[in-house]
Amino acid sequence: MITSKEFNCNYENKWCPGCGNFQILAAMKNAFAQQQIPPEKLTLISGIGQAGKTPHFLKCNMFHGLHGRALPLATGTKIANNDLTVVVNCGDGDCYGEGGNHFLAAIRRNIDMTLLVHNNQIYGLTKGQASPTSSLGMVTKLQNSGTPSSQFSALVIALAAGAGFVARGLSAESGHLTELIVKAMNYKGFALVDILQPCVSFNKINTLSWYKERAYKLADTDHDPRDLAKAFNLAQEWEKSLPLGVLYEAAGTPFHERVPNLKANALASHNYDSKLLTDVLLQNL
Amino acid sequence: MITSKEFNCNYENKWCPGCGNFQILAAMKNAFAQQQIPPEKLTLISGIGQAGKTPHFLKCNMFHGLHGRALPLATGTKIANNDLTVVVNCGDGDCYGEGGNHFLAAIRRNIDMTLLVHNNQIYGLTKGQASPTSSLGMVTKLQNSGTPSSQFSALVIALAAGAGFVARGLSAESGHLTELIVKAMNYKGFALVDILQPCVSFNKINTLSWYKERAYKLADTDHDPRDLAKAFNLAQEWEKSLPLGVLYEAAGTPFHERVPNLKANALASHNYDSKLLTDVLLQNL
Amino acid sequence: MKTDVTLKIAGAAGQGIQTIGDLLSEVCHQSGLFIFSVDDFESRVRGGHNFNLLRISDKELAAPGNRLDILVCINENAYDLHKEELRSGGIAIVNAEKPGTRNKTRFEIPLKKLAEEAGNKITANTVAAGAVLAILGTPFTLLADVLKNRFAAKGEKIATLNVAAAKKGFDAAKDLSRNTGFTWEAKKSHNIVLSGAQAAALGALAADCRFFPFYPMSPATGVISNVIPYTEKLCVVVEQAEDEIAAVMMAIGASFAGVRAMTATSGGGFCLMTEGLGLAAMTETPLVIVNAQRPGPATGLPTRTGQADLLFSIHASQDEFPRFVFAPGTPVETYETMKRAFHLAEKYQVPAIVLLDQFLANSRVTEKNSLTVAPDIERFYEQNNSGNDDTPYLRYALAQDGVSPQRLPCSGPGLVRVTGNEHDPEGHISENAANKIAMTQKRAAKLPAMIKEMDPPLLVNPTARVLLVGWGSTRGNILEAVERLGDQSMEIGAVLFKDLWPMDRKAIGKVLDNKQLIMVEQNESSQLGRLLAQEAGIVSFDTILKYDGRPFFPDYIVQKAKELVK
Amino acid sequence: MKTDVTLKIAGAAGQGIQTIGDLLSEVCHQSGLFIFSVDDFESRVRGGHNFNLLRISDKELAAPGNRLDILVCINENAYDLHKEELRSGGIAIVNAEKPGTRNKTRFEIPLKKLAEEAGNKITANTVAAGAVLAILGTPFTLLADVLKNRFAAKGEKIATLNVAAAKKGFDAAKDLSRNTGFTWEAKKSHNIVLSGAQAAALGALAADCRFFPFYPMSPATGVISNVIPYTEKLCVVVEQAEDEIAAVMMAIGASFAGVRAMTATSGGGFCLMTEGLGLAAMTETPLVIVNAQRPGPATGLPTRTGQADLLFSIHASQDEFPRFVFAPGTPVETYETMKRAFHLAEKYQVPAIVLLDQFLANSRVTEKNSLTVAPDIERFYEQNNSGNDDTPYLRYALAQDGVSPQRLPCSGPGLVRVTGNEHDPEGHISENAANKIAMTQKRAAKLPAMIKEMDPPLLVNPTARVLLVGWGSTRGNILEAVERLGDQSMEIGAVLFKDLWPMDRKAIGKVLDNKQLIMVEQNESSQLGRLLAQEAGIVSFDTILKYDGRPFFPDYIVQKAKELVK
Ligand SMILES: Cc1ncc(C[n+]2csc(CCOP(=O)(O)OP(=O)(O)O)c2C)c(N)n1
Ligand SMILES: Cc1ncc(C[n+]2csc(CCOP(=O)(O)OP(=O)(O)O)c2C)c(N)n1
Ligand code: SF4
Ligand code: SF4
Ligand SMILES: [Mg+2]
Ligand SMILES: [Mg+2]
Repeated sequence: MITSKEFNCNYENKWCPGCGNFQILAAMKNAFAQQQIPPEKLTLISGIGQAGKTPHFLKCNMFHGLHGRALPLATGTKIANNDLTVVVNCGDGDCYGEGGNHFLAAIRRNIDMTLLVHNNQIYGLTKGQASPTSSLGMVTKLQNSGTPSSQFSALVIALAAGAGFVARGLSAESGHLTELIVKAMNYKGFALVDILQPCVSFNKINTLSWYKERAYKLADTDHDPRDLAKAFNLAQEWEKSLPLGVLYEAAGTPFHERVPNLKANALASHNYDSKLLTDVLLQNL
Repeated sequence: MITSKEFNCNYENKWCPGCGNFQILAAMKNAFAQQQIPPEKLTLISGIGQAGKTPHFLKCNMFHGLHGRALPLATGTKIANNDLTVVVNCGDGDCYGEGGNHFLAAIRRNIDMTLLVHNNQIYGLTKGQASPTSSLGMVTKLQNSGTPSSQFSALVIALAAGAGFVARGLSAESGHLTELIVKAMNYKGFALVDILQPCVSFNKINTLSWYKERAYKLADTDHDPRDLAKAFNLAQEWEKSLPLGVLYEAAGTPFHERVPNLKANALASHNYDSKLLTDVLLQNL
Repeated sequence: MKTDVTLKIAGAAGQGIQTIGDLLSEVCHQSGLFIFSVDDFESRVRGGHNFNLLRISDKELAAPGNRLDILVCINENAYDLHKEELRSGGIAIVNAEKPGTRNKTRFEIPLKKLAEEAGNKITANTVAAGAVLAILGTPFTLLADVLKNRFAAKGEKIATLNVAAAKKGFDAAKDLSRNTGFTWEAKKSHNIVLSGAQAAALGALAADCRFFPFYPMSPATGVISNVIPYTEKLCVVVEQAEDEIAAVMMAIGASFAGVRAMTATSGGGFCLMTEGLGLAAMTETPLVIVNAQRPGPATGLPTRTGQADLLFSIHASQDEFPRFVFAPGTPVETYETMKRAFHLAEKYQVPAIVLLDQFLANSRVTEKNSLTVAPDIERFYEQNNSGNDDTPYLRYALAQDGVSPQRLPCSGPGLVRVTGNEHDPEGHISENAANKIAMTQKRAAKLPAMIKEMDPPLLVNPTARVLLVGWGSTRGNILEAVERLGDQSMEIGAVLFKDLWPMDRKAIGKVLDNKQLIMVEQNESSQLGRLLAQEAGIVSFDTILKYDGRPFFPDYIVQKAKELVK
Repeated sequence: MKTDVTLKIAGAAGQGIQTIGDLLSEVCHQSGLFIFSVDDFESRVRGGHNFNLLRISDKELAAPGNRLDILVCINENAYDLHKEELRSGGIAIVNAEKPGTRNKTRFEIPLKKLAEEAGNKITANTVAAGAVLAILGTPFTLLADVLKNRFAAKGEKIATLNVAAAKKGFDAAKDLSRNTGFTWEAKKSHNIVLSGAQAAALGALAADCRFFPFYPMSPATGVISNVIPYTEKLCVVVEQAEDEIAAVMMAIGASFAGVRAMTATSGGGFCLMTEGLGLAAMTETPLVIVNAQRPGPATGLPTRTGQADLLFSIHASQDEFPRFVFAPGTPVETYETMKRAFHLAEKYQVPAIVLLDQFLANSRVTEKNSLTVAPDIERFYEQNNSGNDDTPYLRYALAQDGVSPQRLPCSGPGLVRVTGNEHDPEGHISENAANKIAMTQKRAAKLPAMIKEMDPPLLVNPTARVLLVGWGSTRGNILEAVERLGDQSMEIGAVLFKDLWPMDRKAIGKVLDNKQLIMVEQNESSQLGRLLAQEAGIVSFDTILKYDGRPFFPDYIVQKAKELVK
């Protein structure tokens, strides 16, 4: 019986006290425990930022990569070994800013992994610049006359790109978030959980209470996650209300079932076959 | 009186005979003539690909940049001198593949320019690999077991990213396309015209007749381009029908009105002011 | 004596220039002859001006020819452009509407008309091939057999049609036949005809590379497209990435999971990969990148050849780390180099960059078939059979030789922790100063052993006072130039690099010391010369540099070398 | 005699370490003293361990101090970490819950409690500053004036509160006051205190740079954030790009339109800009990039210092092209270098890279105020008053000196045509071989004049047999080391590079010939040493290298140099 404690690791945590990331971390551990995945069977891949540090703070196999590039890194890992359970941690800047192109591509590939975006609507690690999810006009030290780009609506874009699993969590709703992570991991294909996460150090607008005042759970409504048109509408809610939960879920063909050579066994599982290679490569030259 | 002939230039055209690009070029010249913009008042910026070569084939000022990077290049030009009329020519691979992140960002900035995407659903210049707009499963020389990514729906994504002007043209409908280009150029903000363009050399599926069989004009319907929800639906049509025309148009604040220092005069228009610089930079040190 | 014939087939893109060249090459190959075939084309799909330059000999060829024995012009423009290149006694075959001039130097032939007569105008290229072979004195049956074989898959009708077309051309030119000195007969040869791109693909596959993420870019695309035919029989995956950044990151991700992976790109794409290159280095994840150079800067000349990325490849990415840089000189050498690149990248857990260029990637060359697949393959992963809280698996243990034990994630109790931040032995972020020094030194400690893995440059007449020094694809051109200079009683040697970095500075210094060095490179600043200055203390050198986007010819090197030798 | 005091203020991130340092610096500056202030912090926002290292003197300072006279510990951990660095006679001020030990070496002071007594615990840092200044023997009024000034904008209440807090600290430590030898009095000085980042921003603005597209990355962000305060009074635009690729492309686009633009980044971001760098070069569009180096590879140590991007900067991007690479050594030099970078990039239509590092960017240093704004600025654009079909404007006319006349698009009848493909003089794609040679040579032809623009390295005792050789931010450390070695009767000189590329190899060769060279660099392979080997034929050199992410100190160089001098 694997408990969430099994994931505790003694590497010093480097987040600010009060940061929403702690609850995301807790929800992750709970979700892994619920699924009885032991640390040594878990591969976490992350970008650079406060969110990107997550894999250091629990027990797991991990690749803490480059800013913006967690998704293609994870894609390569997953293509190489489809038997791995791959979960990706990104920041909003990481995933929707520097990594925007990979976000679109990962959705279009429907690569079977779970993406957790720690969306604090700010660049945390670099000390408070606007991120793509910062609201239009938000003033920061560097955006002193207000962010001049309209807000990146991750959920709308994900739906537009054809994502089959689109959910939103709130770090403070750790139990609910645990459920979402479990669902996302069970989804066969690319699953996005965009997690609203207060940054107590730099985002003084979208605070925990800002989120709490607006958040409501889709589970408490009659929303049917198979309804794409409705999901589009829900994803567009923002200023006044913030739906939490699974906005959209539809079965699709994951990448490894689209590619003939990935269908049966993982690439990594084959043995080197000198005879086959000789026959195929050298015989007909 | 500027006629479209005024844009003819004697540099040898390098497209394949029968390519849809010729009609796009013709439509561009007509659109510029209709607006009475002389070649020397026109700045075309492009990426790399067959589409990217467009500016060489007419008279204009031009910057033929890098694959995927036309939009940030054009953004810099426009921020520097808002008085310039900037039109961008990109290929589908160029704009939605390599340049996907910039596509999202340009829309979010609502930078005042016109983007013409020559969407032949293929990489033309590099001889026929799948592009983001190739349909799922499309077989090419390099995608020999079928393209494994689902199709990039440029119009849907543009709407999702918050674009204020979203239109589709067809190269063969040159008159209609001329109108669209004129409308796009008159739009105050970022205007996308995605242009279906047969590639006679490499795309044997999405041929001119394939497009013609499906295309219909929104002008012939009762579509109201202010209706975002309807635009989303139209943008999602594909296999069976292809709406041509302006799917969505809504007024917004363009980038140069969002940034205080761009509101009044173009950055390029100011004179060097030694006294001001001395006062501001050195006086308070 | 060596018989040696050079042909050029020229016309517009889309006119099937390469088809003719391929047919001729195939007939020659089936007759046991050697070819060196170079394509020249513009960055466009139709129109423009293209040619195939084909050299044929009964001895192994190291370089392309340039004085033409036969010039095949698919359009009149081609004749105007290339007639000056005909050697005296050479003949031009010119496509015409109807039969026309017909003398020893110009032969007008109505290709399309003859093709129509044979049954279908699309066989015009086969007509041309027939005419050329008639002039070369090839027995028709050889061509007929090649055609039957080639079109077998398309059904007998097509095959017969092409044989008929070939015969039309053959007969039209029969009386122009000349004695080329070749012995034409079908021969089973132990030779192979390969291009560098094809060889790179084969070498990677032979090294058990299973994953090829890439983004299209000339001339690198050829490497990947040559993998495609094998995707049905071998369990390998080719995936077109959204951009080059993604391509290199995917390769790194796969390598992390234990699957050998590579990507191929060129200039601008390589730029975009440089951050990933540094990540591979910092995380010590094996990585192979083919950088098929092309002339730049920026988009430059996308379909032309050049060698100007040497120093960039050695210094690419911020800060410093050990890496391998190779530049094979022939297709067979490319095959071997790819195998070694995978082996060494994994053995030392470092990135390996293989430099090709358009000339090497696209030229098809006959070489002795020495290609092998290893009976077994050495992998450098440790069993993952230990590791717990108290004694964790140390991915970056401070090994004396710099090579820490590498394990696969999820393959056992040890947690594999990898990060691009500076890290402690366990793989956690560490900002500690002593750790930073230790880790930098650990990575650098691989260099002495890496240097030992480097093959020394190929030395030809190393005792000569004057040495031509080159690297990569200029190899054959320099070799032939040295031979010809020797024929003219000029004692000149050559030093030809294939393994470039890291460099055994002492050994190389010894070879180059007290010589007149002439750097032969396809760049403007003599990058190898500058590198040798840096590494081996070479203070002065002469240069033969070519940077017009076209390959060298031995002639050119011979002529320039004569001017330079003091 | 020079009086010279070093302090360290240490604690966790978020404890306001820098506030204390800034306050002390300000008081010293107002008294006409010189400071050298270095920050040391982890890549995190709260917690961890940070410090500010502040050296104060009545003479100009070139380098930070390392033996501490006063150590201010905001937590006990800081004391444990740094107590060994105290020089004999030094004192540690340690924050405590209540008054405690109080002797010549350790003074426990309840900062928070005193702050509360003064009115608000948030003024704890002001209390600390008061205590330190008391020990330094500073008259309280100086501090009071600085505080009043500093908090003026926040209202009198806050100002008074802080003065009260400062007094608490001051009084608590008064009897520990020592004679530091400083003359404390308010003085109007002609000095300025600047950081390298601030100086870079000012220099760019003074050069009429109006557009700053960027993507956040330590330590480059500081350059951009120092532009922000001026965006209200100057018509300049700072725009955060979606990534570094976009940032560099925006800068190029703006430059094309005639607006001076720059971007600033570090390692990984610079990697992503390399393709754009080549585009600027190929299109001959002026471009300035600040590469604020940090230790890598990959993410490395994001908030630490290093100098390992020299060779990468010189060779970045495929193929070859002229570029400028500068590495200023002090903030004032940074200001001047930025001005020159813009001037020269535009004059020669080439990219200019300015290398900073965390040490230079973040350290605040007092220097003589020699900052000026030019009365007028030279721009290098031709009037666009001609051009038609028959005689088009030739953007890339084959000028002898390589510099073709540049015009602005839409500024007249001449069409401005620019492409990253190889192009003909008009700016159209050209694949012609002769054109390629001509254009490559045209671009390269700029080099001789560019070399003449380079300032020679700063020479100190150039006739000495042993020369310390460095570049960029190590300048001050080396200068002070040479001075100290001189004091110890060791005749050692220095050669300090600020302008690195292109290099006047002959002039530099002359300076370095027949000397024992000791390269002093913050990288592992001695990049400048290797570059000098390549360019100036230097065959051997010794090294003092430091690559732990922390800056040099003169002491360290002195000690190592003594070991090396033969
Ligand atoms: C290529 C590159 N560019 C920039 C950076 C600097 N950088 C590190 S983290 C970060 C942004 C962090 O914001 P976000 O992704 O939202 O993560 P958070 O810290 O908020 O969790 C940036 C810009 C980098 N490491 N690499
Ligand atoms: C960084 C980079 N990667 C790849 C290329 C090679 N390349 C040139 S054009 C092109 C794609 C062309 O397709 P598209 O953008 O759809 O334009 P089209 O030719 O179809 O008009 C590619 C991949 C390049 N020039 N630069
Ligand atoms: S800066 Fe913000 S996101 Fe980062 S750890 Fe602190 S509170 Fe969390
Ligand atoms: S390859 Fe296709 S897109 Fe390019 S010019 Fe030819 S037909 Fe047009
Ligand atoms: Mg964030
Ligand atoms: Mg296309």
